[in-house]
Amino acid sequence: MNPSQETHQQWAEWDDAGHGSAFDGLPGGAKAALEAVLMVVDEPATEEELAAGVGLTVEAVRSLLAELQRDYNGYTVKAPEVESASSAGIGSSPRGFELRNIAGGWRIYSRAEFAEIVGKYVLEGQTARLTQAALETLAVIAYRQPVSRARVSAIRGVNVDSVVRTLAQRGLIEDSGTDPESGAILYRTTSYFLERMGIGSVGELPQLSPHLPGLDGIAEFYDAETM
Amino acid sequence: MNPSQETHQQWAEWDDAGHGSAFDGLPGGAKAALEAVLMVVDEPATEEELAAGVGLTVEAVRSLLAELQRDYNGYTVKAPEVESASSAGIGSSPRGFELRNIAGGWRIYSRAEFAEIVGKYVLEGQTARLTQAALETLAVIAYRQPVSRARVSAIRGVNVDSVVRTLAQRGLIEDSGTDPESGAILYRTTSYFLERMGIGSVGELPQLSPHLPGLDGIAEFYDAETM
Amino acid sequence: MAESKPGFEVRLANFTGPFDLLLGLIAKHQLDITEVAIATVTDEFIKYIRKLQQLGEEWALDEASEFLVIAATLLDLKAARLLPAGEVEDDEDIALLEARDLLFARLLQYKAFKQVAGIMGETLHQEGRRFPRQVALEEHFAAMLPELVWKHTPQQFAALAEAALRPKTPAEPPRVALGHLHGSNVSVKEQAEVLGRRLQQESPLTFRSLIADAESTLVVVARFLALLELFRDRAVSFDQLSPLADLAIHWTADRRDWSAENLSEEFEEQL
Repeated sequence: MNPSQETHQQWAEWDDAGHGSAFDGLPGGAKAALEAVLMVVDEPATEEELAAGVGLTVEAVRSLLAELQRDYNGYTVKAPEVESASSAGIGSSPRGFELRNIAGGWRIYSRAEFAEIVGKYVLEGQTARLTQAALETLAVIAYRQPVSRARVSAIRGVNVDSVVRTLAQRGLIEDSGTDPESGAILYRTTSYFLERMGIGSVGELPQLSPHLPGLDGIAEFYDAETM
Repeated sequence: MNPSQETHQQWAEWDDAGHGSAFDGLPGGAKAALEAVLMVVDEPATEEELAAGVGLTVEAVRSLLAELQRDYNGYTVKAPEVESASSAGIGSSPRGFELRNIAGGWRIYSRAEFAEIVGKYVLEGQTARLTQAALETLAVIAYRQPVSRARVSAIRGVNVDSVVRTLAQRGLIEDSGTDPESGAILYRTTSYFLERMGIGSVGELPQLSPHLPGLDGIAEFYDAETM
Repeated sequence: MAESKPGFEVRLANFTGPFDLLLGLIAKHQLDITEVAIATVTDEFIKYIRKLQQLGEEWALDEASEFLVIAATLLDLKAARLLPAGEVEDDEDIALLEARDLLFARLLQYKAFKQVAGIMGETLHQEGRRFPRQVALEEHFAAMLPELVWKHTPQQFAALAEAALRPKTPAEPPRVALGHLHGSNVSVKEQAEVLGRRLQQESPLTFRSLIADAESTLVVVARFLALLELFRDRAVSFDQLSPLADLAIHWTADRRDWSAENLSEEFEEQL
């Protein structure tokens, strides 16, 4: 049983149980309803929010989201499956957009391949690249959060005040209270940061440890070619 | 000859003429490129704008738009046509969104049939009150208008993108053209704002202390040298 | 020196901190830290600062002070590395070794963050190619939004604006006043001229006699620095019979050729 069949079966069950009555006679059923809601979402929507909005269980919404994701990515269906596939709206070429699960929620994005064309229409939101100093500061905050400016400064060896201010203005980091001991403001990354990174949580950041060898690795410094 | 065949033939012609070269190897080709734009544009795009952006003739864009419209509305393909149809991504159930031409511009909207579900979702969690962040942002815009989001961010020290969107959605602020230098969208308060404040013009807002910094003192972050 | 190593300038032009520069230097010289001549690095740095001055650019106090941190760190590292392994005897040696390990640990940590910052930068760039659907709410939905509850008077609203517009951080970071460090302006070059005139009349003279009429400690310092400069220009030679004995200064330059104008320019500044 492939996942899409499973979903259809679940869907049939709700129909039988009357839960799907909201979609009776609506074109495309629950999947299309979910899709309609995704059209008005302006920040990642959680499965719970979507489930409440569409009136389905979280599990059902999750399966439908996975199915939509596959629809948009497009795939070829083998010959014997064509008939059922075409009626379910699958077996297609990739769409210009994709459905992604980011920062704990689902949202529709234009496909990266069309960045150049889409960029002409969406000038706002396009952001200048961060400087090396800003990136390094952001990295330290991301991996050491919540962290004070003083600690970031100590790790980077420079004053980071203005860079921290800019990162906050850009919405990549935010104030997360004060250190009980020193009273210093602590910073953490935002969900916008996760969105920009295309990840679900900071746990998905690349591991720092492979980049942080033991002291034995110090010899590398002397023959590292670029730094 | 049905309309979809006609479109495909035209499309093949542009390919031959090399006009479609920008999409060589891109999944979904020109149709997907167009779809990518339509999915993320805020203001409906005219056929001319789309043609310029995608690098096709207006006629070609018009055919592709018609094809997308049919794709989204879904239709059943007769048995003998199934095979070619499925490879072209047609022959599907209706999607939860539709492509509409409103006042000369094209944009993707949630499908009208799902208005009830979408409306319920939109209203969920909506409050009749503005958040503190929204109020402060509105205050800055009111006293420093016309002003870009970047400047408001610089003043407030946080990213204000979503708050500005909310204020615009609530009809309290509006687009007032672009900054000639940076090209950033400038915002001003609306007459609805004056109405809610119970004043006739922004000139009637209480004077602020004269020593508060104006906009000159605020370095806009994307032209600051550190970023 | 710097001319033959343009990479150093590039490195400095975008260096972001002592660790960054230290890593760069170690990498660039491909040397054990014990072989990095602090003097070489210092010369390179001074050349860089000069170049900035020639270009009419203000040279940042930040960079100069960071350089001091780097030089000190290099010296620490060097001192620690020069200790023969396995011959740790006293607490001082251990302290040096610990300082070394701490420095290495900090360097490693810095390097790790630098690497992940690179990865993050690339990810942000790639992700920036996807644009989220973030369109204005369709009008019929926007119309359904509950009527806004608005209970702010213009005065309350103005108070909000005042609070939002008031600067949150002091515009200028606190600065340590340096004014008190300057009793008066003393020029090394002027003092060099004084010394030059005196030594051309009578040579050798002891350092003690050359500073006998100095009106302040600053003048003593300036004359000492001037002598070092004169020595570098081969205008004088030194002679000391025994440790801590009086230093005798001999004038060795041709009296017609010599002029204080030829002194190296880093001492042009007033002390």
